[in-house]
Amino acid sequence: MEINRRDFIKFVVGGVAGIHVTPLPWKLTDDIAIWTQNWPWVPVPERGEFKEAKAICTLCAGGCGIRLRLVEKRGVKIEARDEFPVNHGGICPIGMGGLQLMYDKDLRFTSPMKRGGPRGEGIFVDISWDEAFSILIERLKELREKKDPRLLAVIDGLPYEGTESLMVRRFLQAYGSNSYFRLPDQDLVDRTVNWIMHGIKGPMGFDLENSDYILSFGAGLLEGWGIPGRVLSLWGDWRSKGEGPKVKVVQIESRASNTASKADRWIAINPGTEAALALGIVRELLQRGRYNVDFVNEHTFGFGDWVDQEGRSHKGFKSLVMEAYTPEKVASITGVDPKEIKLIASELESAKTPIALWGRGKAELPNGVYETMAIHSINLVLGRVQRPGGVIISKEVPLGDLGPVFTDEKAKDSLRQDALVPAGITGIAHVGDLLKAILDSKEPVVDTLFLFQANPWVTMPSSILLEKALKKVPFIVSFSPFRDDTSCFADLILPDHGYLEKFQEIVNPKGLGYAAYCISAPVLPAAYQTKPLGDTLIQLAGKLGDGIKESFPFKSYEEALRQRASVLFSGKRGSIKIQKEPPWKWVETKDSGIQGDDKKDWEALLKSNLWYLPNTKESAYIVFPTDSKKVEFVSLTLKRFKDAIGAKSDEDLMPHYKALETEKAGFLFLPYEMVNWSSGWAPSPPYLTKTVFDHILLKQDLFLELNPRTAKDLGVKEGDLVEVRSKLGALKFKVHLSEVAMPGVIYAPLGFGRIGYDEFLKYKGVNVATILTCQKDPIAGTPLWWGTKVTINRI
Amino acid sequence: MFPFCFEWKWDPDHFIFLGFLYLVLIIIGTGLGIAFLKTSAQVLGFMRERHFDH
Amino acid sequence: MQTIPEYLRSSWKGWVLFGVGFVGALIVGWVIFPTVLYSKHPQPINFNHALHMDPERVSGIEGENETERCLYCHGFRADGTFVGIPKLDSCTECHEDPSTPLGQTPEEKEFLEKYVATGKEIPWYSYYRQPDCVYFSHIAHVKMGNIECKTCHGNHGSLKVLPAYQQNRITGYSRNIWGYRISGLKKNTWDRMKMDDCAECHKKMGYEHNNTCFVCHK
Amino acid sequence: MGKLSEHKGPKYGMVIDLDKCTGCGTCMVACAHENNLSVRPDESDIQRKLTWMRLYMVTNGEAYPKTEVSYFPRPCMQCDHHTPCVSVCPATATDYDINTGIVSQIYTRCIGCRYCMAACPYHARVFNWWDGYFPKGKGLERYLSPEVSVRMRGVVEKCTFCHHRLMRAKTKAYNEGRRELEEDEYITACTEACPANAITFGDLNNPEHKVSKLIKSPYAFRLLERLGTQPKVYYLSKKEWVRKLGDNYLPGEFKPVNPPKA
Amino acid sequence: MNPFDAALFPEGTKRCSLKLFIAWNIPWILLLLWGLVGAVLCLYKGLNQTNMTDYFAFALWIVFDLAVIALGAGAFFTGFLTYIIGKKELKDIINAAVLIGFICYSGAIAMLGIDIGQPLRGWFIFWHVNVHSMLAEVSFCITAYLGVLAIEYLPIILENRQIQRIKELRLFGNNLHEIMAMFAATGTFLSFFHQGSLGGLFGVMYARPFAYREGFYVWPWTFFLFVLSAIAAGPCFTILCTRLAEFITRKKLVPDKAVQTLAKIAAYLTGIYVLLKIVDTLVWAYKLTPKAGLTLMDYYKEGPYGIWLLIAEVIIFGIIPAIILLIPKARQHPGWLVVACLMNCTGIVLNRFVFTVVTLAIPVMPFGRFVSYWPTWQEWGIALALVGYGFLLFSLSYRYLPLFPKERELNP
Repeated sequence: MEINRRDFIKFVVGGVAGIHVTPLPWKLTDDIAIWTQNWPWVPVPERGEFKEAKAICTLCAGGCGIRLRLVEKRGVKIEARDEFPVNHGGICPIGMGGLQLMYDKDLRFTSPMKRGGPRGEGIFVDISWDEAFSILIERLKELREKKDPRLLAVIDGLPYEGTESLMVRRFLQAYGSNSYFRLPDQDLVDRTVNWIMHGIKGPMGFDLENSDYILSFGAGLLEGWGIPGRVLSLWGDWRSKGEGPKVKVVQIESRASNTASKADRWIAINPGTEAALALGIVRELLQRGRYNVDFVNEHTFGFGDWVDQEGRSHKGFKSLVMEAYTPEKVASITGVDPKEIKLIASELESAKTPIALWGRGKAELPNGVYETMAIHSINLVLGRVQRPGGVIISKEVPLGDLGPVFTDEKAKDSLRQDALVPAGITGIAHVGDLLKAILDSKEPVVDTLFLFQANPWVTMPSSILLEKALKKVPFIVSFSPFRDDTSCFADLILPDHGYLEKFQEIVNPKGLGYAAYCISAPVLPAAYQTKPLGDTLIQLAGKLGDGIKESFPFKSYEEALRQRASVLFSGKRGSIKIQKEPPWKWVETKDSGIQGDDKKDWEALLKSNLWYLPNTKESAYIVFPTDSKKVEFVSLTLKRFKDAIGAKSDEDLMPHYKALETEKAGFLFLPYEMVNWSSGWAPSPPYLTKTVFDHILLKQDLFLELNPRTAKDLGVKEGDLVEVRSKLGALKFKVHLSEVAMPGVIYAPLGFGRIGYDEFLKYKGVNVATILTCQKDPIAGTPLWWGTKVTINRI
Repeated sequence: MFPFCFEWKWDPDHFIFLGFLYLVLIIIGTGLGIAFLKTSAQVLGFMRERHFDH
Repeated sequence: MQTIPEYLRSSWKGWVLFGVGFVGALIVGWVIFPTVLYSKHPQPINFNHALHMDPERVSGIEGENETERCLYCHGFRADGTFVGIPKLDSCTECHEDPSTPLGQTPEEKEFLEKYVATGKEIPWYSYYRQPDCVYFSHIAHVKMGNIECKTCHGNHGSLKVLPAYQQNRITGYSRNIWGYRISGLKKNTWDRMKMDDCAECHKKMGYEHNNTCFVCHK
Repeated sequence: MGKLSEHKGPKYGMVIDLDKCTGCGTCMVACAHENNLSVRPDESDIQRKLTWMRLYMVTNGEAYPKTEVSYFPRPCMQCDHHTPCVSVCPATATDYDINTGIVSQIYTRCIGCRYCMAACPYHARVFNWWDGYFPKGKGLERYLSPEVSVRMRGVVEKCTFCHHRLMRAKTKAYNEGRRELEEDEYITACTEACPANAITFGDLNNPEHKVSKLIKSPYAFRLLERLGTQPKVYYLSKKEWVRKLGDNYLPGEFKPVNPPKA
Repeated sequence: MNPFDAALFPEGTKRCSLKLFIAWNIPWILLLLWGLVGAVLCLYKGLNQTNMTDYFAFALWIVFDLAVIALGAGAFFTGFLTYIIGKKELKDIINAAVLIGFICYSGAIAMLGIDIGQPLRGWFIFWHVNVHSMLAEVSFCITAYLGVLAIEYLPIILENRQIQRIKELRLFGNNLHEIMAMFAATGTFLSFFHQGSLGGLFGVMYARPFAYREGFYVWPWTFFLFVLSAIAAGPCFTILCTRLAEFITRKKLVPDKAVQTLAKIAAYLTGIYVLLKIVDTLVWAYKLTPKAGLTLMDYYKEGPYGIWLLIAEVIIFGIIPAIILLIPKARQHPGWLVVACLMNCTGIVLNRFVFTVVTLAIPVMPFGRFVSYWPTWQEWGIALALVGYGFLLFSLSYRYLPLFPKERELNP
């Protein structure tokens, strides 16, 4: 029987009718919907047992205590530790996002690599650790045998007192080079001031936990100053005490930053004139005679006029201040009303434990030494040194050293010669010096350059020069775990573990008010083919042989750490267990928790992650190891280096204000820092891009912050595209009008315009540091960021 | 949607809302049904087809 | 033949074809579809629940009732979360001792060689894994609600042989979620594990307020 | 939609002290991490930025140097009365949980019609315009928490007061044979993270809890209170200009609080 | 000579050549294709293909949906007048009205299918319905009503000359036609509710002072205003379409009596609507807005959307067309009639636009920011495809179906 079209239609109709009385259409509809609920390309987080691990955070030199939430071996969340005295429950956005930095493959160097493209492009090809080592060893051997060992240079951004940094310096010394360069930060300036005023070679601390009046000269307390976790949580405490805050914060700054807005009072000041205001305040105190006379008389030198050995009489600090810093004069310099100065003075008087703070922004950009001295002199005349709530100048952590360095003949010979790039009186040379030398000198100053946690691309001014300079360096090796901007110029990568994957330590967390040592064991298995820096150095030394090998007798980095710690234990001072009584209570710890058994103590230390030594009333006043055995308003130390620092008058030995010389024309261009954006070596975790306002960064455009009045003069509107040109170069910005900015001054945030890392950070905005002109501090040799004049043109 | 779904509540809101909905669907359904049955009846000749004028 | 009117003949043939289509569709929908929809996966090795649930034959497995014996391996962690399918180490707790009867049957041999020796976890298929959007608290049901395991898991504990795991090709769900009857109808509480089943039970047990979304979804 | 009068269970709420808030954004990062938020290469577009906790920057509008800046951290308000989003959702994908007062959002139920977003005046709801950004082999999925399901594209998501943390706490309590939770056993990720302790979280139905005490302060207020959404998120600020920004006022309507004499 | 598809034409009507017909449809097909590309992109890649944002959760498509559904109201209302009230003369225009309705609704629903983020789960609206949601009500009614429209459209298709020759289908068509009143009634009921609910959609958003309205029981005033505006504009749109068809085909297709009946009814409805709209606006401006701490002008202080919108909507495109239509002389004048209808429809579209886009554009939080939005080519494509689809289907129906029963007598 033949089937015509109409029959077939009947068949189909029958089929359609039939299928609807089966589960097929209905279940399919359901299943397809369920499919959309479980799309295979949407990740399903692996389940497993929840665990918790304690560690510290070393993304900055803060050493905050953190708790890591794990699923099996996978880290899923970071929390702050409330019981950890350093940050007492506080944590900053960068630390909070830390896990992303561990796992994001494109942020990391996932294995040893060598350059696979033109310099600066950041194109690398994977190689084995063996290959990486052999390439480097060969080069270093040849350099050492055939050329000058001093041509091996190091840029070191590791915390200065840390074991890793010690190992780096030891390696360099054993190798026979003295080409060691640091990334200057406020810590270096503090150490300098501590040395020339108190005779102490060590960091300074601020006992903020006990301060009741905080006079901050531009310290970005809410922009990431010191240990952000600590300061932010302190801020909360300051604001929660009863009706109205008991702790008063006065912010002196040119911009209405978060700190300025959230402080009890904000004093707008002409940028760069903080020293003048400080000394104006000192004068007011002296005038009223409301300063700590006992302290000044017993413990300071050079306050009054003085006579030197030759019998020549000199002007002292007091007369200097009384003459040069009259309210009117100060007002004209700083733009601060004399009434304001008087008010501050009275507040200082009435406060029990006031403190004057310095260190702009995150305190990663150094102030001038004289400026720091000037601000600190407020603390001095009030006797706020080694006092509860005051400035702490001696925070020695009795860690052991790494034993003698074996410098073989070769090393001795080359070390006998002076450094290719001379250091200043502090004995520490800076990246800037190196770059200048590379660009200026005829014969090579560097053959092989090591980078340790160093990213001058964003952390030093005028970094536009960096590219030019690095191009002239034959061979660059980076030990960074991250694809940071500067590492993009490297030829060879020996990647370090991520911070949570290795032993971490911080000796004396930034600006902490007491001696402390934070250390933690690895809490995450290495995500990629990396090696802890310490071990890399040990193996490198071993392969190089000679004195270098002998200088590294350790099996592992951990062993080196334990060797140093054992001395700490033997000292029996301080505590390796976190007591109920917080460390800032100025009482001796009853039980140190040290049992005298290195193994047990080590484990105990790794459990608490902290050793600390509280200050005590006894340690309040000490004999200062200066020439005069006193705190020196007139620094005899500086006097010794008179010529080196070009000191002509007595003034140059004392805290004083000197205007930065800048071009007359143009607008002052000031960088500012953000607590929710890294302007240092560590990348900003991708999540932080969610916290950046669209009047700071929009798509690829960074915004220039200027006052509407300034904009009127310039004839620019919100959102206009402008070119900002300094004598070093030009950058493009969008304009954001805001009353936050001081009229006549323009501001832009640091830390953008990255050329390294991955799509979350790369090429977003511009790097302000590149075009900032820098001047050298006469004493510390550190750069001064605050004197850049620019012209602005609409485009 | 149906009384046997656990989300169903025996409250006026559900009654009114879905009651009307089902009513409408039933009306439409019966309408179509009537037309279909009539047609098949007429096709099979059990029923004379009326002439329809526009 | 010729006597039959045209329209009847045509429609007679038509109706037959209609019927053929109809019946064919029924077969496709009820018989072929279910077999095509699910893919079968045998478990990596066989595990004899029946044996392990029997205190007489296996020393160490404690517990008054079945549920307690289940919990012996499928227990709770300190934070109250459910262990689920135990890790290798909880097997080796008992089976590290060579004297314990093991290595006789081929499965046991394989277990020893492939997993215990290498320390590799056994890649079990989970019959009862709910999708990621579901949050199910075993402790709330077993400890606080005193619900027996078999209420949802049926006779799984008394199986000698692990059945093949069946997975829905479209959704990736285990077949146990929709249930083995393609009609979706169920006789026992453990025949199905869809949202309505949870809700139904909550209602029956007087926990209707637990039918709010966030109680079971994350 | 249950009314609170119907049950005596807890009613979780939050108090944010704006004078303590430093605008650091740690809450946003903590929230994103805790809740498996996807982060895209560009997050600068506020209109498509995925974030459950959003920080709003406000200024007092004064000219330099009287300028002042402050911040409004804005989670989901968990509106208590006739929750605007809940009543409009056609598919019951979002609901008011009578056990906790938390407004739930079920991603696998949501069909992405976005009516709830239109109904919410706080912009607390965000839409997944893309599938989560987890490129193959990049490792971004390695820090995802199994306590929160990852969203697919085309659905709306919002702050849930970290509901999974409540479940975590309950599970633990059950293991210890408890049904009741202590005050600090369940707090949201932002509460825990805030370095300045500006955020307080707890049960508004429990007079013992800190939040219940804090909301009695004369300085306490809620966003857009007069619309009648009855948010369970309260703000505290001693600054008049900040409080004034909490709602719309006709000239002369805003009544400043004169601080109580000590 | 006859075109080669002449066999399909309605009895005794003349149609243009097939070539010309195809040429005429090319632009509409192109529009459709454009929309198709956009649709595929949106479905495959997701809504990131649009410029919609978290602030503009509803945008171009919803405006189109609302507009089109309002204008499509001619179908149910004419049906209501024809079959329920029994206005016989409207039989001559009902087919066209039904077709327009069908086009509008099918188009709108197709667009909604793309607009939601998870189309494959769309049926959750029905399965897991939240009966308190206006949107649920809308979805239920428009889907059901689309069914009704299909049933109303089906007989017209079946009246095609060739199909008529198949006995079963012819009979089926006739039988459907007989009980059309029943469907018309159902359609009326459904339409009334979803037209209203579309208004309710916005009126209930009490946290959006710009859209919020008080109301009666669960229905805000916008519910009733939308119904009114729809049945006022629907007929006008039907008139416009038929007039356009007549203009293009250069034939008289609909007797004036039918048109005038519609126009007259539209006139009164428009009048009432505008009146109520004005009352509503005053209440909103002087009662509700201050209650939210705002003044009327606060709504319009930012962005391109100024107070002119209100003036345009209520006065220019509301009062004026109402007046024109209400003057018998004017509405009998073909030119004025078209102008009035055009303005009336514009007013309604404007109204829908304001409720959708402007509502969302205006920030509620004091520190919120005004944001603007412009659709992508994908959005435009999908929206315009609706127009193409409309023209195409109308043209086809006109060519092959007895869309206008009186065509023969009017063009002997």
